[in-house]
Amino acid sequence: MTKVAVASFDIEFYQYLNPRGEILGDLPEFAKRAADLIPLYRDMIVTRIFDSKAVTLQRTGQMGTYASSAGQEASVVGLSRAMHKEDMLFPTYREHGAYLARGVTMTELFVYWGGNEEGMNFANACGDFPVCIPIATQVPHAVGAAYAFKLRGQPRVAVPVCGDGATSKGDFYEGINAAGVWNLPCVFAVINNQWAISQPRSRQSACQTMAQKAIAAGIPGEQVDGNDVIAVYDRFVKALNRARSGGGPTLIESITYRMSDHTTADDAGRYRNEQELIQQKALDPIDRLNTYLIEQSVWSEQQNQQLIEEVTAEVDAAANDYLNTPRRAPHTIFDCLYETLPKAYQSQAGRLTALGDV
Amino acid sequence: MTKVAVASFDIEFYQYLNPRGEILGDLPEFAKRAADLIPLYRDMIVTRIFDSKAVTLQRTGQMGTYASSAGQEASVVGLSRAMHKEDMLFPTYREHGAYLARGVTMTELFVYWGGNEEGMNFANACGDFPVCIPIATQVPHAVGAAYAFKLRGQPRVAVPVCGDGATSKGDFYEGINAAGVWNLPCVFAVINNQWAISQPRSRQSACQTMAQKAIAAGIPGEQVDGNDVIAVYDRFVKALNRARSGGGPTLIESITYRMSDHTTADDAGRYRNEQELIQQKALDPIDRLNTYLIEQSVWSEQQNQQLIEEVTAEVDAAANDYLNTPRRAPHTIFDCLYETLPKAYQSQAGRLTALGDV
Amino acid sequence: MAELTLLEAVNKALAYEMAADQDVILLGEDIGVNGGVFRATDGLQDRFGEDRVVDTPLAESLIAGMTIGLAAQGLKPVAEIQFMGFIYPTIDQILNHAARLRTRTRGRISCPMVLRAPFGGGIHAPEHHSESTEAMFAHIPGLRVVIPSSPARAYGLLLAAIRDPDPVIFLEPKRVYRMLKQDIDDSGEALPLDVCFTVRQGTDITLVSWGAMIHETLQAADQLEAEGIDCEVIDVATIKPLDVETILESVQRTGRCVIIHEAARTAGFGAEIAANLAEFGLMNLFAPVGRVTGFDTVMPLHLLEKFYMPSTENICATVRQTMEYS
Amino acid sequence: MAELTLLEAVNKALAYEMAADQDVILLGEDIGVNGGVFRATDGLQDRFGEDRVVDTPLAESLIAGMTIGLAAQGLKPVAEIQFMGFIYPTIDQILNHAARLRTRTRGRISCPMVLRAPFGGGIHAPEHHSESTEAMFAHIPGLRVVIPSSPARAYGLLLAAIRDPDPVIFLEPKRVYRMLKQDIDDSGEALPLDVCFTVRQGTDITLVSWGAMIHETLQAADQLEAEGIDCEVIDVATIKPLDVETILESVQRTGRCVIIHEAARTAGFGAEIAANLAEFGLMNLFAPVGRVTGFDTVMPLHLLEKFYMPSTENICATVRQTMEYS
Ligand SMILES: Cc1ncc(C[n+]2csc(CCOP(=O)(O)OP(=O)(O)O)c2C)c(N)n1
Ligand SMILES: Cc1ncc(C[n+]2csc(CCOP(=O)(O)OP(=O)(O)O)c2C)c(N)n1
Ligand SMILES: [Mg+2]
Ligand SMILES: [Mg+2]
Repeated sequence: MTKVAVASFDIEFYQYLNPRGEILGDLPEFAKRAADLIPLYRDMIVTRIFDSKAVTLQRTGQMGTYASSAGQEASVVGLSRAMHKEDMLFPTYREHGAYLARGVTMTELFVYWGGNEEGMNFANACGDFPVCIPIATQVPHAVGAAYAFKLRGQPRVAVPVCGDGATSKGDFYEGINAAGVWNLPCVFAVINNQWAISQPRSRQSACQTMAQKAIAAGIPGEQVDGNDVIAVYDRFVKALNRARSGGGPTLIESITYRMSDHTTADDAGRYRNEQELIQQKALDPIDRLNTYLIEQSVWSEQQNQQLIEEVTAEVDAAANDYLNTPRRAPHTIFDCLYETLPKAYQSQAGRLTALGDV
Repeated sequence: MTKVAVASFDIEFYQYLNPRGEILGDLPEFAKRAADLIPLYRDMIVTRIFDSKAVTLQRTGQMGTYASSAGQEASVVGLSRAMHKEDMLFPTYREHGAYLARGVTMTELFVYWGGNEEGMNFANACGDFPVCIPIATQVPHAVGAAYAFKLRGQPRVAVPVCGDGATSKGDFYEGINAAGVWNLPCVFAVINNQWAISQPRSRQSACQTMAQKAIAAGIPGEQVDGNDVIAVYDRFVKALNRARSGGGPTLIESITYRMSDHTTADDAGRYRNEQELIQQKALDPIDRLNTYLIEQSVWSEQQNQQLIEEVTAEVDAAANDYLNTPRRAPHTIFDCLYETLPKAYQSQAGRLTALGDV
Repeated sequence: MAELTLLEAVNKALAYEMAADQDVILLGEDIGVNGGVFRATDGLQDRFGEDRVVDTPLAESLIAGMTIGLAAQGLKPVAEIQFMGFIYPTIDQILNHAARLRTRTRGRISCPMVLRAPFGGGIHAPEHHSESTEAMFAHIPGLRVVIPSSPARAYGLLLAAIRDPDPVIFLEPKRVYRMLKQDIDDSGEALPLDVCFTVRQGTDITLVSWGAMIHETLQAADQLEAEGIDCEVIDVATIKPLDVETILESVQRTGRCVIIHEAARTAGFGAEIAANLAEFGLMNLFAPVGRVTGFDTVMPLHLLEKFYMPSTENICATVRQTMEYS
Repeated sequence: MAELTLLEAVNKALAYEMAADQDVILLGEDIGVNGGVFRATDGLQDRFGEDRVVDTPLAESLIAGMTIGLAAQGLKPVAEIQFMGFIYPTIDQILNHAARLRTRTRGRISCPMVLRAPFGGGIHAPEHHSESTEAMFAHIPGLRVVIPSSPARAYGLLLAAIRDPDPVIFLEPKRVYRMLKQDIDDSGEALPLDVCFTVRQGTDITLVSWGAMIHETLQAADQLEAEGIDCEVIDVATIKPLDVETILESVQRTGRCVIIHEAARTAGFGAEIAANLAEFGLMNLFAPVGRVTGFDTVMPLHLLEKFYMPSTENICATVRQTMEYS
């Protein structure tokens, strides 16, 4: 019998900053001056405070169901800051921090989660896709956009974001596979926060790593410590640059943790061990960078307090703007249905117009 | 920076009988006596002659569109003969030889391809699934059946068969992934015949091997020479036994070649190089085993001729039975719609009943 | 007898049948330890084990497809799709396989499965969580599509659906999940499929609805009674196959009909009912057949949701108009 | 002017618009070197290159989803689904995204795409290759659903569909692909969407149909003329949004209507038309609105296919019945 190994693969894991805030080996150029990391730190603080405000708004009946990203800040900030402005994000419902980093306003996000589509009509020239709720369906959109970038010779990259749960869906797989076929400028982010509502990572797939899903598509896949913003940023920059210069797609699994309930409509206490949460808090991405920055003497407890107050004020102001945003008139549900409302539906629209502003 | 390899994988390729009909290394037990391979050889001959009759019937206007399996006989015969009777096959539209090996009659297959559902009502107690035309949709069916086998503690295995094209579909991936999660008794056969209608293997996926799709699901995957019936049979027996005894799923990519047009409605001349076909003919699974059997003096040219005549007669007889099968009466399209036809549809059915036998 | 919500009634029906029939098995996303996002399967995994209350990977086409495989093996799988907004990847499996497995094999393999999904608006849910697209399923030959409107009907119809030898799409109006309680005897008694239920008798006009809208419709009937309009109200319950006779018989008496559903108007299931009246009841009609429905728009996010959905007021207005013909 | 089949007309329209507009791009399975399994895209890859005539992997949800991504980037993608039987995995993308991208972003991102698919029976194709499920798409808010019945209409409507700024499902009656030829001036002139075409004027009864069934309907009209029944025939062409006015206007004159479609009867699009008549045309109707449709069964394999599909004879019979009312 002939038995030959015809293909071999390794999945690598990347980390710069360990959970104790210690640096492992050489830092990449952008992170060499510790002070240069403060903007990333700020983004993570913004994300966490935004999340906590949103949860409060929901709990007090002032907003709809909301999905907090607490614990995942390094993953969302790292990947979005690594992107160029012309790149394009295809997020889920949990990458608030990525939207904010890309120019979407807090008020817009509140407005959306407050039940008004207007929040996805980004005013700041951000061309990113809207929040995607049907899991993994945005992956093929990103593949289409990436195809368009390539066709037009634009140096742009499409970045669809998925959860660990999303990797079980056909659309995820069809998308990565097609990106491989055409060698498209796509970087697939799998934010593995260990849970898909009540289902732990182990029940989504028998694979050892989510990164190895890439092997099925014949594209590079790797794992990064998703609570280490330096590693996330660095690996995404490298993958984005490769994609932008014709090197094709990459899949990056960012290992992090969902510290909150799945959404405000969920109670993780029903299925999740409290102990696990406590263990994971020791890996907190914000604490980790904070420790390092203080250790490097480019940051202080006092500055931290000040930052928190400043951002809290900013978030509160945005929340106020949101709460003062006028409701849309009922008839506006016909506004953007088609470019021009077909005659067949005009009388229906008319009935709502008759209601006026309600 | 820490960069550690957290997972490593190899894909192996298996072959016993090379294209020149020479044995490579030790043969597995079942193949040690060359004469014992004659039944497998016969099955392959049956498959090829059945195919050629079916194509003739179609070309002469006596049957509907048909998908020949010429060239793939070792793959379909090897996998189906490796299965136990209680195992369950979930084929595509091209595994005629597998059905025949499992007790479906030639007449039944002609009847089905002749445009009559009755052909999928297998009389010989074969519980296999019917032909599946929507690509890869049968994979989740097999997963469900395998779940049932496991739940009931039955020593049975579900065997979905897919083409290389099918590996691009979400259902394929969702299925293999779920089989991994539950460690189900499933053996996934990917018959890589290098083409999906006009699309070559290279345009379905950038992966080096189809076998590595298994890595995404965390299940074992391997490649076998799909024109070597000894290797196909052997690898399937091993995977089936493992699955049957609780060892979980396997994906086996069987590398072969579609020697015919995609179907009788297709013209491969539009997209396929004649040269490729000629090269592939040198790898023919039937010639290969024939050479070996003759070399081993357990088979002769004369026996071969006799076998061909015998099988041709058998196939012709089945074709005659098919051609003499009475048409179903029109009203029978309501027969198996529900177990009991709901009242709402009885008047519709009545209109056809009024037509009588047409 | 216990006072149960629709949600509890679903849970009880599932539990009853799982205890009675070893072949009943549940599968879906988050239905096990979490008991389903609405708690429809609460406690069932504890009681019947992980093997029979199966948390699946996040993959709806897989769920539908493996349900077919389970059913073909003689099990009676009841799959849950978490929200109807995520049911669309199952249509391929439902239409191309579940609904025709019996036909395709001439009766050799059948598909006794139930696909449950919460549907409809009115609970201020996020995007994609509030639609009603039952009409798409009602068009698929070989299926049953069943929609309970109350706890009692949920209990009895779900039992019937599980016991039915053919595939059933079972759509639960999530707005009614906790809206009201009814006394239900957990006796395992099923209600008949394939028939409409006349939930209020009347002589002036026939109102036809299903699911959550039955409640607006009954409210409208109460209101209209005060105005001297006596409404008959029919809960279609099984929209496919449609018990058109009950509707025709009623309209023969009343001469008037208004159909109410939450789904978008165009090609909604109301059209099928109206078409039947236009074909088989025309000569009895004194007035146009009104349809009070959702708009032909995307279901808006929750701030405007209530303007999308038919209201008691809308129903009353249409009924009044219909009564003006004589 | 050239004599073209419907298939050639599709090919010409695609070629015209690809030459005129760099943003038009085609994608689908086997559409490139093979020119499509029906040859609708024959020669286009040679002419416009592999980048603009894209053979995709075998994955329909991907095709629909990436078409949305392409459209959102301002391209005008025309995707082909090889047969309507394989269109179901696209419904999720079409319903949850394509049809509402504009709404969801309040106009920021639009989705000018066309999804083409051959549909319908009558060519003795294998299983799953002959269904007509246009009604399911017609129920989806935000979509257009367009069905040409002739070469000229295919040419003009496909151009209009590609130029339309919103998503269009374009269903091609494959039985008509090579059935007849028409003189077509390849001038790039589009036909209007959202309107019905009256293809035969008559005074006694209005026959409403679309797609391949237009041909049986016209044949029936010819036959009935000999019997002294003067039929008006309307080709709906765009079933969503529906030009109900043209139909109402006609029925106002004739007082009678029969609707003909190949799809299964229940919740087929004929129901929507009949429902409109029951609501807005009731007072003009002399006779029940007939529907001549496919049965509520699975489309049978080809030996019995012709019994499934409405025939000229069926149409004539229903029309005669309808004429008996006075
Ligand atoms: C297709 C689909 N099915 C089900 C759901 C309901 N649902 C919302 S979030 C979620 C879990 C997603 O898990 P994951 O992908 O890991 O993302 P995470 O929520 O952890 O960020 C589910 C099942 C959905 N939104 N879409
Ligand atoms: C979902 C779906 N899409 C498209 C088709 C049309 N089609 C039939 S066979 C085929 C190619 C299949 O290729 P492969 O899986 O390699 O199997 P092979 O025909 O080579 O045996 C296609 C595209 C189909 N049957 N189902
Ligand atoms: Mg997750
Ligand atoms: Mg193939």
